[in-house]
Parts: sequence; structure tokens; C-alpha cells
Amino acid sequence: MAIHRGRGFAAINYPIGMNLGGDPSQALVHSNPDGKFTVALSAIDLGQGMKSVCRQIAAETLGVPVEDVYVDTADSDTGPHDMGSFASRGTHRMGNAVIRASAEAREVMLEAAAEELEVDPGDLMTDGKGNIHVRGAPSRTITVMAAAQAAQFRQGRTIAGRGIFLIPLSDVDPDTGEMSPVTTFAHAAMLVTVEVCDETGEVTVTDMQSAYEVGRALNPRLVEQQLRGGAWMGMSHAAWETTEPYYPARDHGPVDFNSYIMPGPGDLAPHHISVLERPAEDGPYGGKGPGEMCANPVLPAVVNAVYDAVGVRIDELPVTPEKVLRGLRALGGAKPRQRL
Amino acid sequence: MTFKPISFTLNGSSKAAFATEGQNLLDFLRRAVGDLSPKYGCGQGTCGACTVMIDNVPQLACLVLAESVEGRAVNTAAGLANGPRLDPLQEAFMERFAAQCGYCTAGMLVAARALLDANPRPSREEVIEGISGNLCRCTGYEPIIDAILDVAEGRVQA
Amino acid sequence: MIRGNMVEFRKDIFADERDDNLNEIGKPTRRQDITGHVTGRSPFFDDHLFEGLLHLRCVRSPHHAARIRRIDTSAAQRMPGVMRILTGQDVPVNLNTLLSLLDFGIDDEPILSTERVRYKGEPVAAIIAETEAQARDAVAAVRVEWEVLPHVLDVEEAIKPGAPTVLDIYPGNKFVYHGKYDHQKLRLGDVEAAFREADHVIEGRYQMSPIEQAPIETCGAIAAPEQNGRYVCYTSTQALFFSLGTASKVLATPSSRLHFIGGTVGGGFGGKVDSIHEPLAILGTMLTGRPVKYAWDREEEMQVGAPRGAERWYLKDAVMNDGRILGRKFTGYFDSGAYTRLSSYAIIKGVGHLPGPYTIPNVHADVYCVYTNRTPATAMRGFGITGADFAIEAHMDKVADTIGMNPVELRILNAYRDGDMKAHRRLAKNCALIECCQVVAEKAGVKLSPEMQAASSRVGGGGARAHLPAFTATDEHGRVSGYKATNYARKGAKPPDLPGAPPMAQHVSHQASASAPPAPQHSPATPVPPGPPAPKRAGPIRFSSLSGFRRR
Amino acid sequence: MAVQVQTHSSLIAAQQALGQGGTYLAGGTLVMRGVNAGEVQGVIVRATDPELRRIASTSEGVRIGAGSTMADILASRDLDFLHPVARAIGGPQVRAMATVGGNLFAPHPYGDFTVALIALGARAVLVQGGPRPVEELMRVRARPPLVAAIDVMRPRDMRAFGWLKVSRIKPKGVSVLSIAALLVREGGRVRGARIAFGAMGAHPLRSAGAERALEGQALDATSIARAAQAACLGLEPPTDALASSWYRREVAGVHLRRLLEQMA
Repeated sequence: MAIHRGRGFAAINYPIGMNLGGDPSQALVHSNPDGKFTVALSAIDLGQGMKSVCRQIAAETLGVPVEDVYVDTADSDTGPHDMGSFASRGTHRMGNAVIRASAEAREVMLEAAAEELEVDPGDLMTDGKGNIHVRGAPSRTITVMAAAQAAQFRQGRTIAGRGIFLIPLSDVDPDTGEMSPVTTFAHAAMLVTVEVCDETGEVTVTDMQSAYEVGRALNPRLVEQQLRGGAWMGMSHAAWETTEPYYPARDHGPVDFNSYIMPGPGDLAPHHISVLERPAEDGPYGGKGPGEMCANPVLPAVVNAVYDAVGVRIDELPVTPEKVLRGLRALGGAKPRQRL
Repeated sequence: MTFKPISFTLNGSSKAAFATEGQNLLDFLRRAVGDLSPKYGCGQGTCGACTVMIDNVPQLACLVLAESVEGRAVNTAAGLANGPRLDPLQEAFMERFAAQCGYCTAGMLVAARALLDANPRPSREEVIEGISGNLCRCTGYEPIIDAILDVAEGRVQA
Repeated sequence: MIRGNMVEFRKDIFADERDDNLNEIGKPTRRQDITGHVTGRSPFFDDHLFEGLLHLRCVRSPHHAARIRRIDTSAAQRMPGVMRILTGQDVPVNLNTLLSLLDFGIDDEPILSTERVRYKGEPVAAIIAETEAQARDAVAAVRVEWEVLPHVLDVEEAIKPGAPTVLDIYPGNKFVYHGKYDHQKLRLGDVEAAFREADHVIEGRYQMSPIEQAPIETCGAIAAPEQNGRYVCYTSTQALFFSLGTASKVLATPSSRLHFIGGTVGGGFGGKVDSIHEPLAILGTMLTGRPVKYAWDREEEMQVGAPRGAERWYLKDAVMNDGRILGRKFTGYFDSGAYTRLSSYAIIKGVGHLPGPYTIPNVHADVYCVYTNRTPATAMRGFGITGADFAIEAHMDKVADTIGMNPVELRILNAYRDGDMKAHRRLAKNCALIECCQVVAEKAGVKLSPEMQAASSRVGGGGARAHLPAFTATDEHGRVSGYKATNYARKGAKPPDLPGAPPMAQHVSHQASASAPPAPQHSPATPVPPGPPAPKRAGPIRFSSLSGFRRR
Repeated sequence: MAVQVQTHSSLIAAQQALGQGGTYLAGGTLVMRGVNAGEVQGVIVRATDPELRRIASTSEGVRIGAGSTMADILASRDLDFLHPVARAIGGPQVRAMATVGGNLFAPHPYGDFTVALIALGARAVLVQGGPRPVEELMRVRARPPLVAAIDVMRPRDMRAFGWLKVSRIKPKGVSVLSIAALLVREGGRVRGARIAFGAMGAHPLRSAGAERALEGQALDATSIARAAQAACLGLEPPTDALASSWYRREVAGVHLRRLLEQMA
């Protein structure tokens, strides 16, 4: 018996959002009289952190602390139209809509503050801590709460904003495929180390080294959640999962998590992640969407690592011990490549 | 349809409710009693989202006959916090970003609590073993393992 | 090599393109929803209790393909707790495809099938009963007389002459693009010339497996009567307005009578876009006057719930000894399963993605959306891209191995750079593939040549690399007739008048005259991302193959 | 048809109730799953007899109440030789529920604990009728008798008993296959070799080929190689979502060899 070590590499890019019907998102922002803001959306938080990232974007744009913003989603009676949470569009499309809505609300907030301070709204700035003051004269200040109260009870202003983000529809040329699929791309590279047993075909992942370029990381912990969890899902796709173990036959389709196999916590491999941030010019604060692309480089990196280890190309996912063993039999035993 | 009265203790409080014939504890807790913290993930005993403690032993509520908890003590994630004071595990899960969609979280926390009650200083391998009955599709498990170890190794206080 | 589960932020790279001095952006703020998650109080769709809740379960086909001779529900009707049995006749508009809300593709999928089934698990009736157990028992008591039909399960088998036809509207089992071709084309330059010129021609075949999204929360919805003739629907959908629009269309009910609540979802990964549950749950509520829950159990989630479809890719590369890739040819087959759902669109997205993140002067792709008697496919994390990337990157490894080149250097050499012309005929910008490769190589101890180490996404692109090739080889291969381009794939027929007012269609028709809002102004002094260009409004607008809209 | 649950305080009463037809509910990991899926219908019989969870040393070895859970096994010092086996069943929750008795009749790919019991030559104490080797019960799985307890002998030499489970998922996953071996050596030679496989047939079963290859032999490279070679003789491993029959056949000998090498 021998265990063969191999390393595999893959690099990918990923379109952020899609171009389907213009891919619009809308957001509404309004303030309570005490200067606390509600953002109303119809985006879905599936775990990716939609509520949280929109909250930070709104707080940044409004110039108020994040605790003073609450994101309410998704109730079709209050949240305006949104295409949905898929295609890595959430942060990019909805984030932009939230920026626009928040900017509009901020403008009214500053007008209300300006009236109270008897200055031009253009001379005002926020400190991000709940205060509005005159640029260059921090002592001439009013709290966001006081401005909101004044707006509501004295001035009759609505501190609210509407935002929509829409990318123009793109034609697709039937003959050449010319199109504008999206406006920005995320990037990734991944190197996976595996050990392959040449008697059983079993593959053990021992290490993952990655670099992900995600535009600006709007919340580094949320980004890490996506990258770490998503890369592991990619690993699961690469070497464990399928609804059709004998594709294209439909026999033995799994009906539970004992037969639909996904790696357990005992299968985990260390994953060292490097995050690169090249802001997208039309992304919210430069953000892209890390949620989908994080899985993609893992699949090819694993098959490439298996090839590196034993010389067997698994061109049909998932990489099961059976496929590796059949490959080894066809090859007449392991032929390690060790190129990396 | 016949109904059976069940008296038991839920998170320290006495409860009584009616179970239908053959009803599992998960459905009973959620629909008859109103504790929505255990979740349905499979009804097959393979995901752990419905994990509860029965007499301090972690079990899968979807595979427990509701009437079998008569007179016993059931604890769920809803009872982990002591009033407004969260369990250190809950604090650690928040700090470690150990939840994404949050659907497995309640069951995962109960499994983790059961582990630490039985073994307050588990090794990483023992933590992995302790949560091996609970699936998480979002996180890749690492932050969950780290959060439990944070509590076990005293890095998080309630 | 750096070991362990670390995450590092390489702020040094692209630092000049960022202002990192922001108040809230870039901060590791805790999730807004985290307290709810750890206390078990986050309200998922099923965490809403209703007195008198009824349960809906479907009667499903045991066959890959069959004609339905008769559905006998009489015994089921007499079962304890059964309140109502639905068949296709009860569904106001019993034909749908998700993308029809965007006028993309023909309605092809019954909500409850009445004449034929095209995959194992296809629903033909729905039982609504007092308890889930009663619904299950009654499902087992429905008798369906089937006439089993021939079926086909493999994409390449399905497009052979004589293969069983899955959907009559697509006789060759291929979706029709632009009313013109039975596949989507991508053409840049002349790959055949590249193959003649190349030192190596390297071919490969790759198969992406079907995968279940496997959220721990299964898909479902609860509908209940609300006041004033409205219906509330708690849903696990990933796309609130897709689901609302679908329900509105299928139930011929204006969106104003529907109140959808969701947003807290136990994982989706693409599997909760299809809006299967909402229409039937609401219909059940309409017909019984009681709250109705329709959710999949785990077995249904795995076998009836739409998976990531299988994909098969053939690649052929023209490669020089020094590693330059001159040409790349793709033939791709997406297995859409028995109905279209979103696959036709995923292929557009996938074609726009080819040939991967590389600047290759000659690219040719024919990608087919193929119907088979499998569970319909739908979105999953990386939809339209993951399978293509698997094929491309496994192939890149094969190329590197064949010419004896370091696989990382092969990527850097061919990587797209700012200003390069891409195969879909737009210039690349904001590229970062090279930097990702370099960072990984450095961490993993892969030695790169000084030239590769010095490469940059921002340098060396554009110029001659920005030009379209002087000649692009086009062809009429796969031409179909009888379809009108103006009606997308609709074979001669007039589009049916949609009942009610589908909000998405309505919305989209507004956008033709909308202008983009001005870019927001805001301080602190942060560069605001510029808005997208406003849609052009001048003059008549030609047919968009993506949406099918015409503007005059 | 719905379910009706009957609870009896004694096993005898439970047995009588089952005489009218019905399903016995032990730990629930299989039967409740069936109830949830609507596959188990009609009368469900359960027993609360405290004897069911008693684990006691006897002159014959250890008597394990059939209702003992895998967690009970793990808590018993008398059963330390079975700890690696019990630990390989499910996760913590399943181990707290799944019973020794239920494992006897669990369908493929479950039943790993039974694999060990067969290798150890354990006997089932039936509520009605005399004790029967666990192995024999495998033949009456269609109409399983109610089992009160299992008698199992502690191997005199701990090294005589070996256990291995191959799974795709760590640390908890169902079997690709499992192997238990009892190889008592007298004067350096194997006497009465017992080797049982899980997931290599419709139910746990012995490998006559491997046993024959080892019988009377020293446990060395030659005999181990022969046993590995003969492991699948007469077996028809099933194909399922985890592995094909071909794969199980290909690797059963490899894994048997690895286990035997550890035991040598």
C-alpha cells in the first residue's frame, strides 16, 4: 500500500450578478423621530448576511452608527421589488440600491439639521457617531436625533429615501454571443493538497491555500464566513456529493443524509485564506459578491491534485474512491506526477 | 384521532399538552407546546437540527415518540439562556460568526451544551465527535468548533 | 507553506485603488440576525403557528415518462382528515415557467400534470388533510393509471434522432435561442485556423454531476387567509417577488391580494428560487378557507427538488509550446431535466463566461440546453459557471501537463488583463486573476519565474489585445425554422394574455422609460461608486434576446 | 390507517401484544423514521421493562438488555471490548437512542454492532424460546422475534478481537463496509476463526472464505494475504449510493488485510 501526495491548482473568475431583465433591486430608508433608521427591502437573508451588509452600507452612507440602523426584510407589503438573492447579486445590486436610498434620506436629514443650525446643508458633515456638525466648526453641532425630531415635529420633512439599481438590458447576439453579461468579476486561485491511497482509491484533503479577490471586503468576518464555508461546500461537491451516484442512470438516488454524503467535521482540512480587495467601480463601496465563486476553484483543484498524486484524471465529478480505483486499475497502478 | 395528555418539564417549567397518536417529539414541541427552537431538517434522524436534551442526554426529537417524555425533563435551545443572560456557548457562537443561515444553530448549541456538560474540557477531536450528529451546510464547521473550544478553554465567559 | 485556518487581508495589493478610512464599511460588525439565531428565535417560514393548519402533499409519478390515463381520488377522498384534493383542473393557470415573468421562454411546466409526466416525482395531484400523516396516507390511496412511455436520461442520447421527445414544444429536446438556433453560440476569431497553427491540440471531456443544494431547512410555504380577501404567505423563497409573481400568475390573482413574508431562510444555495410551494399552498387556502402548509420532506428535497443539473463539456485547445493558448473550442450540454425552469438563462450566463479568465484570441462555443426525463434542474451556487469552470480548469491542468509547464505559470501567462478584449466582445477591467495566482504560489511555495512574479493585471493588457479579430468565422449550424425571433422561442403562437398583473412583467415594462437615478452624493469623503449608464432611450429599441421586450 | 401506540411494562406483555401483529418500537431510530414517513402503520408496541436496559456480568460473559443503547454500552466497563464498535454507530444523539436489539434487524447499510456480535459468537435471549446465535437471527429478519437480551463472551485475550469500519464521512457516516474478527490463537495458530462483514450483503454475515484461509494458520503475511484474497468468496455485496458492489468487492480484502495486520 502506498499513500501518494499531490497538489492541484485552479484559478477562476466569477460574474457578479447577471443580466436578466435588468436585474433590478429597490430599497427604502426612513427615520424614526429619534433618528433611528429602518431600511425596508425584499432581499432574502439565506445566511449570506444580506441584512447585516445592507445595515452597514446604510449606516456608512447615512453617516450614523450601525446600531442606529435596522434592516427589515422581506415583507412584500413594505419592502419594494427585488429580483432575489441569487447569482451573487445581493451585495452588489441591493447594496447600490441601499446607497441611493440612504443618500436621499441623508440629504433630507442634513437639510433638517441645516435649518436648525441656520447653515447651508452643503456645509454639514456627519461624524458617524450620531452627530451632524458644520465642516471645520465641530462645536456647531446637532444630534441626528434632534435633527430627526425637528424634521418630524417642526419642519414637516420626511427623512426618507428611495433607491433603485438597474443595469441596462443587454442583447445577446445569436451568431457571435456578443453581450454585456455583467459589470464586474470576482477572482480566486486555490491550491489543494491531497493524499491518495492506491489500494482503496480514497482521497484525503490535507491542505487548502487560497486567494480570493472580492472587491472591497465590506465586512471582513462576513467575507470570511462565505469563503471558508463556501470553499468547503466546493470540496463537498468535488469529492462527495451527487444526487445521481450512477449518472446518467437514476438508480440509488439518495433520500437522506446518510446516502447523500457530505464531508463531516472530521474530514476538514486547514484552509489558509488570503483576501485581495480590488474595488469594483460600480460596486457598493467597491464590494463584489464572494458567496458563489468561493466554491468554484476547489472542484478542479481537487481533480488536478489527484492527477498530480497518482496520474489518474477524474473528468467526471465527484471524485469517488471507486472512480480513482478504476483509474488506477486502468493505469496499471499509481503514476505520481508531482509537478507542483 | 386520539390524543394523549403528556406532562413533562420543558426548560425547567412544568408543561402539559396533548400529543396525537404516533406524534414525534419535534412536532409535539413545536405545534402543541409552542417551542419553535428545535427545527425540522429531515425527520430521519440524520441532520441533528431537532436535537434536544431528554434527562440531560442529547436526542433527536424527530425520532422520539412524544408520549415517551411523560414525566421527563426536556431541554431545548430556547432554554439555554438564563433570562437575558446567554449561555457562554451562545456568546461564543456570536463572537466567532459560527452561524450563517442559523437553521442548524439551535440543535448545534444543544449538542455542544451536552458535550460540555459531560466533558467540560474536550479536545478538538472530542468537539468534532460531539457535533458529528449535527449538519451545517453554511459554515464548513470550523467556526463552530472554534466557538465550542473557546468556551471549553475559558476564552468566553457568560 | 503557511499552515492552519488563517485568514489574511492583503491590504498591500491594490491599496492605491481603495480608501480604507470608512466608518462602518470594512468593520467586523456582528450579524444583525445573530442573537435570533443563537437563541432559536429567528423566524423561519415554518416558525409561524396557525390554528387549524392543514397539510398538503403531492401524488407523484413513479415513472420517468408516462401518459396519465386516469386519476382516481375517490378512495383518498374518503380517508380520515382529507379536506380537499387538487388536480390540474383546479389550478387557474396550470402552466408556467419561472422566466416567463421576464418573457424569457415558453410556459412549459404544469403545476399539477394532467396528461403526461416527464420525470419521476412529477406531481399529478395534491392532498390537503388535517395532519401530515393523514395527507401521506391519502396520497398512497390515490390510484393513477399510467401508460409508461419511453424515456431518455442522458443529454447526448436525448439529442440523437429518434430519441423520445420530452416536451412537444422542443421536438429535438433542445431549447431554441433567439428563434434561430438550437443552441447559444459564441464566436471570436477562427478556432480552426488556430488549431492549424498550434503546436499542440489538446482535447478533453468533462462531466459535472447533479448536486442537491441541501439546505438544512427544506423548501416550503404556509399560506393563510388574511383580512379583506387577501392571503398571507410565509415562505422560504430566495426570491420574494419571483414567488409572488409566480403565485399571482398561476392563481390569476392580482399581486395586491397577496402578502408574502420571508427573508429569514434556512439556507438556499439556489434551491429555493423555483417557487413551487407558494402557489399550491395559497390555492389550498383559497379552496379550503384554512391555513395550508406545503413543504418538502427531506426525501422530496433530494429527489424531487430541482438539483444543479448535470453538465457535459467538450474542450479543444490550440496551444503553443511556450504555453500561449491561441484558440479554445467548447461544446457544452446542460441537462435541464424535464422542464426549462432557469436552465435556458444559465446557459446565456455560462456562454458569457467562456473561455474562462483568459485572453484567448480565437474562441468558439456551442452550448445546448437539453431536455431529458430527469428532475428539472435549477440554480445552485455558481449556476451556469461552476461546471464550466470545472471543465476549464481541469483542462488547463491537462494543457500544462501536456506541454510540461508549471500550471500556475500557464494561468498567469494566459490571464486576462485590464483592457483586453473578451470573447463576449467587451473590454476587461478590474482584473485580479494574476494577483490571486501569485499570492497562492507564494504561500504554497510554488516557485514562479521572475517574469511571472512581476506580472500584473494592470500592466500589459489592452493595445493590440484590445482589438477584435479582423475575421470571425460564423456559421448557421443548428438553424431552426418555424420560430419567430420576435416571440423568442414561441413557435408562431401569440403570447397568451397573462392573467392578473404579474408584477415583474409590469415592473420591467416601466423600466423602458425610466432613467437611472443620479449617483448618490454623500460624505464623509468617500468615492461614491458611479451608477450604471442610463438605459438609452433614443429611438426604437430592437428586440432583446434576453428579455424579449421590444420598445417602440 | 394510522398508528396506535401500546406501552407495556413487561416484555412478556409486549410479546403477547405483538402476537396480534404490530411493530416493536425500541430506540426509535428506525421505527420512528418509518412512522414519520407513513411507512410504519398500525399497532406499535413498546415496553418500559427496566430489564431491557440492564447490563450485567454472568458466568457466561455479559448479558446486555436488548434495549441498551450504544451510549449504555460505552458507559459499561464490562463491555470495553465493544466500545470501539459502539462509538462507530451514528453521532452522539443516535448513540443515545439506538439499541442493541434494534441494531440486530436494521436494514443495510446499518447494523454494524451486529457485525461485532456475530464475530463474537453472541447469543440472543428471546422473550419466547431458547437462546439462539445472533447469526441465526439474520435468517429470520423478515419476521424478527422479540429479543430480551444478548449474551456475549468477553474475549479472553483482547487482541483476539478486531474491529474496523470504513465510511465516507468522518467521524460519523454509514458503512461502506465494516469488519469484525475474533481470532483466538492456540499455540500461535488460529482456532475457530470468526470474521463477519457489514454492508457486504443484505445483512451482517460471516466470510467463510476468510475464516477458512486463517483456520489453523499462524496469523502472518501469507495467511493474511490468503484471507484477504478469499474475503468475498460467496458474498454478493450490494450496490448503493455510497459504493458499488464492484468497489466493495475490490476493497473488502484490502481492509480485512489491514485489520488482520493490526491483530497479528
